Amino acid sequence: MSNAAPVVLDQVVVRFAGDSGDGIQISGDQFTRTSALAGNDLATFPDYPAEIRAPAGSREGVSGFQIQLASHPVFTPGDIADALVAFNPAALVTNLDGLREGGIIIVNSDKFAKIDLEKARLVSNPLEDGTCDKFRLVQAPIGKLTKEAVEAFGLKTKEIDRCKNFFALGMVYWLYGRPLDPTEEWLRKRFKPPFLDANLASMRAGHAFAETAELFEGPFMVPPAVIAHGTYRNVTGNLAIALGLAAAAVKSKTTVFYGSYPITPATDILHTLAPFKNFGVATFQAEDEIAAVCASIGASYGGAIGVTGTSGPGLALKQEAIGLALMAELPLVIINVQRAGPSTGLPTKTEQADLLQAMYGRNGESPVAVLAPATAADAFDVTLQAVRLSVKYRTPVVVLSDGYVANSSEPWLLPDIDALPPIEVVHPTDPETFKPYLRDPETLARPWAIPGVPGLEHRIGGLEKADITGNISYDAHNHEKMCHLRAEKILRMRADIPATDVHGAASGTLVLAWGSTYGAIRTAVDQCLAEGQAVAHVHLRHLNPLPADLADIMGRYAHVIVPELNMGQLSKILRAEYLVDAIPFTKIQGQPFRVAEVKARLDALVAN
Amino acid sequence: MSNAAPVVLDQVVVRFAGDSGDGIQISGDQFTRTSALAGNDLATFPDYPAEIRAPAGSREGVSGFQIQLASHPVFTPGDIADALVAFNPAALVTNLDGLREGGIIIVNSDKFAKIDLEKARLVSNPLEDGTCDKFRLVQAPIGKLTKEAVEAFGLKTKEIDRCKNFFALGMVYWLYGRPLDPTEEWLRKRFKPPFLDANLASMRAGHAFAETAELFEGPFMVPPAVIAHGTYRNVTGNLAIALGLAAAAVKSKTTVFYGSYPITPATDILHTLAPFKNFGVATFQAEDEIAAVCASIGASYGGAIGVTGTSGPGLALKQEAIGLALMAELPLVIINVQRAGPSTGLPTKTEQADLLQAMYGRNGESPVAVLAPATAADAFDVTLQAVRLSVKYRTPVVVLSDGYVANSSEPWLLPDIDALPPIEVVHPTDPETFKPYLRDPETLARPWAIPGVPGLEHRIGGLEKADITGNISYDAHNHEKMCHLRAEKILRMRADIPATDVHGAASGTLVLAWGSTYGAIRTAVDQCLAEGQAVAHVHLRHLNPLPADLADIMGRYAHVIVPELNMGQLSKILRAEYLVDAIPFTKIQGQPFRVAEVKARLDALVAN
Amino acid sequence: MNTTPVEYSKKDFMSDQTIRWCPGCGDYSILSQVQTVFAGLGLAKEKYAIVSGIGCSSRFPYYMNTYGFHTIHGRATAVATGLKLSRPDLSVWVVTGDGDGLSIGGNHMAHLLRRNVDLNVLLFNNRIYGLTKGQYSPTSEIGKKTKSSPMGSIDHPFNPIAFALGCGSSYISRSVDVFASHLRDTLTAANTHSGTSFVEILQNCNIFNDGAWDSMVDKDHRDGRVLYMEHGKPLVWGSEDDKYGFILDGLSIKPVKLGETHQETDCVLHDKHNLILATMLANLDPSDGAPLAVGTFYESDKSTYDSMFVTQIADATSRLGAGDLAKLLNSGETWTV
Amino acid sequence: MNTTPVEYSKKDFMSDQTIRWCPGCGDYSILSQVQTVFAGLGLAKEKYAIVSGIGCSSRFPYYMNTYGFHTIHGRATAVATGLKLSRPDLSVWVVTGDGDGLSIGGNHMAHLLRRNVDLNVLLFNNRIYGLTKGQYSPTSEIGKKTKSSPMGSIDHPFNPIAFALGCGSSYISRSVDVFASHLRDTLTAANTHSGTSFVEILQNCNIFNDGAWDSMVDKDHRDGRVLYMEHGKPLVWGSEDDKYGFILDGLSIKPVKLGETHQETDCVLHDKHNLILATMLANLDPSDGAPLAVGTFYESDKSTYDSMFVTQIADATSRLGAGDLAKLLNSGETWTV
Ligand SMILES: Cc1ncc(C[n+]2csc(CCOP(=O)(O)OP(=O)(O)O)c2C)c(N)n1
Ligand SMILES: Cc1ncc(C[n+]2csc(CCOP(=O)(O)OP(=O)(O)O)c2C)c(N)n1
Ligand code: SF4
Ligand code: SF4
Ligand SMILES: [Mg+2]
Ligand SMILES: [Mg+2]
Repeated sequence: MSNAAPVVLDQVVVRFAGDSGDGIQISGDQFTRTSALAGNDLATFPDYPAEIRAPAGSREGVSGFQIQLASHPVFTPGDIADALVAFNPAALVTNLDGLREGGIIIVNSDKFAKIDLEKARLVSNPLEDGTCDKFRLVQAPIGKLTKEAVEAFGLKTKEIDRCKNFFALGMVYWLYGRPLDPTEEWLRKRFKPPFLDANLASMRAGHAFAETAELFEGPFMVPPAVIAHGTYRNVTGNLAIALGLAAAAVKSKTTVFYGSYPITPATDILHTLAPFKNFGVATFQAEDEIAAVCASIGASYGGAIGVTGTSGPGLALKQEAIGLALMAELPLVIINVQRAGPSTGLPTKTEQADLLQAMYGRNGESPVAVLAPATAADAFDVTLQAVRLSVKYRTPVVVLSDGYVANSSEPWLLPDIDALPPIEVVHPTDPETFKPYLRDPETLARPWAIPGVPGLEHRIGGLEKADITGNISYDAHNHEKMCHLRAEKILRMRADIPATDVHGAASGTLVLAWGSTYGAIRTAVDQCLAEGQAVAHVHLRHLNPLPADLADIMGRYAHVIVPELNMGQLSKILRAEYLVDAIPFTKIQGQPFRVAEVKARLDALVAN
Repeated sequence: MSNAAPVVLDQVVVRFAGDSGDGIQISGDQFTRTSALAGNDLATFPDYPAEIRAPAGSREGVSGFQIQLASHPVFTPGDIADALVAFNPAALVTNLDGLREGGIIIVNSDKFAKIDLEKARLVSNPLEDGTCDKFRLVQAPIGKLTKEAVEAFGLKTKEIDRCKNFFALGMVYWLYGRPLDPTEEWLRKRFKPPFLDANLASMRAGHAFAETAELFEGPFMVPPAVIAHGTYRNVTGNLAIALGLAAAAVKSKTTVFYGSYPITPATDILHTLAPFKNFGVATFQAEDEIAAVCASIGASYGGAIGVTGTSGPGLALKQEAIGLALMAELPLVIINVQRAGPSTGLPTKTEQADLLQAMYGRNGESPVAVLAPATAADAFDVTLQAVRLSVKYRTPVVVLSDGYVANSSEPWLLPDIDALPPIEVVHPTDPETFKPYLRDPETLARPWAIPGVPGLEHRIGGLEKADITGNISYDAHNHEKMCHLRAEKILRMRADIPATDVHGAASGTLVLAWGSTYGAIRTAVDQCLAEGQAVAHVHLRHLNPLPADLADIMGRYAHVIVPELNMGQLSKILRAEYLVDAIPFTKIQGQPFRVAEVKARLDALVAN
Repeated sequence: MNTTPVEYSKKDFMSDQTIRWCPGCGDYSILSQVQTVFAGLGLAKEKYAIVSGIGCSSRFPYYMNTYGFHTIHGRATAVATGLKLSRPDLSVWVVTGDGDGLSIGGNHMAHLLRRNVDLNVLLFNNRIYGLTKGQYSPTSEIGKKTKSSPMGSIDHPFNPIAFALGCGSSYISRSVDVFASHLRDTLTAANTHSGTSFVEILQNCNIFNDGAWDSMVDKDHRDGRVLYMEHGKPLVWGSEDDKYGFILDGLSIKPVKLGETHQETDCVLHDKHNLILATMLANLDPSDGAPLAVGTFYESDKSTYDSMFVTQIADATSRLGAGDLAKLLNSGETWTV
Repeated sequence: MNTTPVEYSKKDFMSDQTIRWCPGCGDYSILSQVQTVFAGLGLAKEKYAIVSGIGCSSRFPYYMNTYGFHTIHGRATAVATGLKLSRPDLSVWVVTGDGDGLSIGGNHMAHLLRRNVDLNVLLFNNRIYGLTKGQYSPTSEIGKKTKSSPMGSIDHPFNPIAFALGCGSSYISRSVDVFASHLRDTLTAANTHSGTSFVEILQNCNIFNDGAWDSMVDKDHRDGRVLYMEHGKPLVWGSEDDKYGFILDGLSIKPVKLGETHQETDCVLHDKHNLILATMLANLDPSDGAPLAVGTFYESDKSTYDSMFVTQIADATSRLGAGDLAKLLNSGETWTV
């Protein structure tokens, strides 16, 4: 069978699972890269355990990596896997739920001794007790075979153990007809002998084992997808945001000052930015979230672009200070990587439940702009756009990423840097014409006057300002005017929002969503469209202000359904704003939507 | 003219204004009390300067006190005054706007020398330059006359000066046909000779001066109103809240722990509560708002009723911790005395712009109950109700007072204490049946288990809890279930909300409002009703959950209009919840509605 | 209410929750010592309440079979303050980390220390943010390379002992995760102090900051590097044949080798009531060769906040009687219609 | 960009805003001294930025004709940190109160002091919350009766100088609102220090805490009660005929009357570089008869956060060159379709 022509598949979902120490993420990354080089479109999701280091072999310690590769555009890492590589019993049993009936399981059969089962709190062996009956189980003594393969290189037991993942990867490469070269090349860059040789040998042995052992009905083949020409790389959302901020610094010729206090799942943005010092990015690890946002406000006051990053509980702490930036009318970008709440909640899980907090979580009437990236790659553009708006309108802008966007990755078509428009930063210098709160007639922005300029000395602060002069004012009508001006400034940003892209049917049901649910929704809508259903998808990047054309668009559809990973936050806003019967479709499980869930809901709606 | 029968009036609005040192508030209080004893219904509003001690005689230093008294129920201190007592030029010119054409002005004409005018930034004398032409100006050399009246008692100049306000009060008492006895009695309790004699003499001299000088067309007379029998006292909203908390401690037989950090306009609640130690009220002045709310949560965890009080910016700081109380499902009452924002805003001015912050200002799906007092006296009941709900449902409850409710005062019919139902506090003690998150089937509240009980040792916290056991749970479906349970718990409170009181017509226009706007709206609606317009008024005490019968009620009216001192926050909630075209009618000037404003808006709506 | 017996074994304080710390983490040893100490204090189990913030260290309450509250980041000290004020009968323990207690929670810590609420604070100092996977903390040494400080941290660290002294703390001691018996003694002593007992516990995070304290506390160095402070005893350290001590030298203490020119009897006697000596000992810099001082730095007799809190309530009640609500509502100016 | 002349008079630093402090408030005198000092520092006016929090004291920036930012309560230190890091060319001054800087803002203050960002902090200590009308503050004496503490405050106060020492502050001094020339000298000296200069200014709130410092600083007491610390000079105070000094006594300094048994030459010389001496002086308790020490308690040479911040950026840039965005985006694994 092994020499048979490969079975051609449209798409495949593979999941790697094992202990954190099993090299799961590396296997996943390599498989991703090799598939990308083979021309597939793909999307991936790494799934880290909640604990730093749960005991080896325990259910809590299982780390996962899922990838969907396809010969057509894909938007999610897949609802359900076609193949599962499980390095130990815990990895097996905690992942069977996510494997389709008839799917392939590759297990390291060396790891199913009594002690291994106990670590996974199992009383019987899942390889023998019928647990795997509905799947195609491939038992490979990966431990033993790896050891034999690398014997020659004189490694210690622990070191040998670390080659196991390449053995498994070799098997998977054979199964999906992938070349070994990209990973070999990568290994050569990363490892020196004897580790290089051992890893190479291990991977090749795995490949050979799969081929010769005739365990599979494969190989399978996923032909390349037709995707836009250009250079790609994989990015996670957190990485894309960091790159977006670096780009903002370069494009504005202005320092981006990133003040932050570590918090899952936002911390990696700080980690990524910290080495970008030569790009005009300065990072400041503050003592808490309040200091972080305040330092960023101070930096903006000085003429840098103040950015602060956090997750939900941290956003709550920053809100008072965001109000100050709003009143002082200074640029400030707040990156909020949402996680499941309330309170500490499920800090490693994803959710979209900070939308209303971002909109309304401050005292007084305090409007801010709100944007959300749809995918990891999209986070780059959204970040740049957020900086652009904040600088142009001199007001806080919130970016609502989430745990899913933050950690999932997808191929990103690298932008043409020269084509990215510059971000214009202007500081007034003329004492004759300067008034601290004299507004630009188009944007309503006040001048971004910074200390150090002779003759422009002035005072700002959080007390209500008199229009134009910026002096403290207790005047009743001035206050009303200023409240409306601050609100109007946000509305004016509509001029910066392109026409809304409507995907699908011109009437029928409109699926209106935002943020990280993009992939699952787009896939489900495409499936509906393929079935001839009258469904369309609008995915909002701008949550505040909402696009000017949205009312019109909604008006064309009989139903508007709003899928969200919360209890109906965007639908609340839409209902209030447009009096449209936007139907909430919510999920609040710390998990992204599955395509099938969305599809089923749309089917039900159409059936009604 | 002075011996003519008094002119009978339905209502009268009097305003006292002067420097903080002029005894304005004392004059106002005395006039209020005397009028109350005379059987009038009334409402008052003291108006403090924003600065602690602005320079004497300056516009910024003007302190005011307005009272409306009537022979019918009144709900506001009046839009516009019938009489103004102005102790200096600044007090005169800053208050003319609020005096009706033809209204009476009593000024201390001794205080209009050049230097006095300068302090008020005046270039000409308003007594002479036509400023007062449209009014009935009574110039009384109050300084000189007071001096003469008290000469006998050997006071120092400064001490004599402090008797001036009683001279003016005496004049006003004559003008409105009020007896002097109540204030004489009060003076006797408060002062010793020679100050007692001086004040008495001064007041009597003022009274005699008004009578004999024939300066007025008065006296006027406001007959008693028909009001409910019982004992009354004046309360401000802040005082009523403090008394409500004392009552809650007594009625629950449980310590009320009030953790707070001073902030205008909430601080007086702390001041009032601090001496209530023998009532079971413990106060803790924390280092900041976060510590205040956290200490209150700690106190609730220990079995006290944790309460924390603040104003808008402080609420923002407390939100993360409120999420913890919500997750730990402990009682917590948050008193938020709203002030004009955003940021520091106009800290001494009133506004209703924290409704959405209270509803949505936390990370994740974090529903809390929200209540608002309509008037100063109502704040007592609302506070008790908030404690009751929080204890019964074990969840945070926010009370949204505001600067207007906090500082305005009105007669309060003292409740029959024995008739107030007890607040039931139950702590489980049986280890056999105890499960930390096993819910009461009716309220969905978990048991309020407190440390110190043998066998009930357990752990709680901000991470998502497993249903029933309360152990940490990362389970997807458990999280969804818990989010819905927490939301449902709030909805169940509908059982504790009485049927909504609809005042006015059964169809036509419904005026739907909340909080401190009650008085102006009720008065305007009553005026409309008197004119035969089909208007009704519903004033919401419960903002979350909304009353169960509200949808029905709104359905009966052609229009729903929502007047608010913000940019349309309740109307947003109503529109989203009920898809009703609730029309926002907003004012954001740091000032309460005037009756006439509301009336004019209603007239316009009906005319359309 | 029944009270449970007060004879316990360590096991009575072990909860049924699976421990989620990394294998090898110093937190295990601390947990074990706390369990042992609690078992021996003679207090009914239900009287203990452990309050923590967020961090690896702050998971502590889950593993103790007592009442426990895992609150939010940095606020355990504030929550514990409210708990103790409402329930002075409880033995309240705060468990916090160098991040939780000194970074985001530094202010509540400072105010707790000055107020002197009668509770015990255990600050697990691993000089790193463990739970968020390894950023430098306010106790990390300058120059520390972490993911958030790739060129080395530029934050001068806090000295937790000096910080506590500056806040007016009434009890300050230090021990080490792996000094099992010393740690138990330290905890027991801290518990007897009335007022806030601030205990810094040097702890190893073997994943993100492995060996942070090794050069002082591991088996190879311990004998030569650790100064065990004991009240009334000379400040000496080292092994029998390589022994050192501190002698007074003007306004400072000077390390000398004992044996030839100097004897133990020349050395400064530790006086835990002396703020100045405590300051000197707090400012010893082990990274500069000085010994690492463990034990009680400082203890003073300072009235506790909670006792004054309770006293004021009692005084008011005895002076005014239990509050009469009707009278209160009727106070001020009333009138009857 | 033009730079304006650097020859100023005090008037150049007076803004056009009407001052809103109570007549008689100690803030007026401080304002006046700061204006005078700024005029004399030789720095262009536009280079000053004053950042404050919320409180009476925090209204300060409005009255100074410089750049000013009246931020939110307790956060001026954090805002100023960001400002200084983005604009090391500015002379950044923080004005704060005992509530703003030590109550809600205590943590940012502590972290600022340990980080040692090069800016000047003026803490107006009136031992009361002025703006909110008179509650006890973290520096109020225990037993203080205010509206929120009718039976007397039970909060042990912070000692701001000791607090700053505990935080590792590199510069700590104290002056008094009404000591016009001493205050000017103090401000000038603080300004020359590189790093965070922490200046406590005793200030009278004549409305809510009148005379809080009078028993030490008013004209009647000043001569006998104030110890003017000067580096290298003996620690003595009092008038010519009633003079006292500190002598060393073991681990403490002891006050002695000068003249008969003791002479000025026996007295300890002030050494602002000595942390231990600073601790002793910080812990003098004037309410217990000790003199009130003013001047510089402590100064140390500690690298500043902002200079290291800038250096790391410069080093990275010189090592790696100005960042090439295209290269950065193309880094990692790329592939071309
Ligand atoms: C408001 C908030 N900010 C940030 C975090 C993220 N966070 C959790 S623990 C931690 C630091 C923990 O460090 P430490 O207190 O030293 O504990 P360790 O893990 O080292 O024991 C941080 C930053 C959070 N949970 N909440
Ligand atoms: C978040 C927040 N909490 C509370 C307040 C109220 N508040 C304003 S100033 C102040 C204290 C001021 O005391 P201090 O800093 O000593 O200044 P002073 O007025 O005495 O100069 C307080 C509590 C506020 N403005 N913001
Ligand atoms: S990360 Fe460090 S501190 Fe946290 S559990 Fe692991 S070893 Fe312990
Ligand atoms: S209240 Fe006190 S501190 Fe504030 S301005 Fe008045 S006197 Fe000065
Ligand atoms: Mg730590
Ligand atoms: Mg103060």
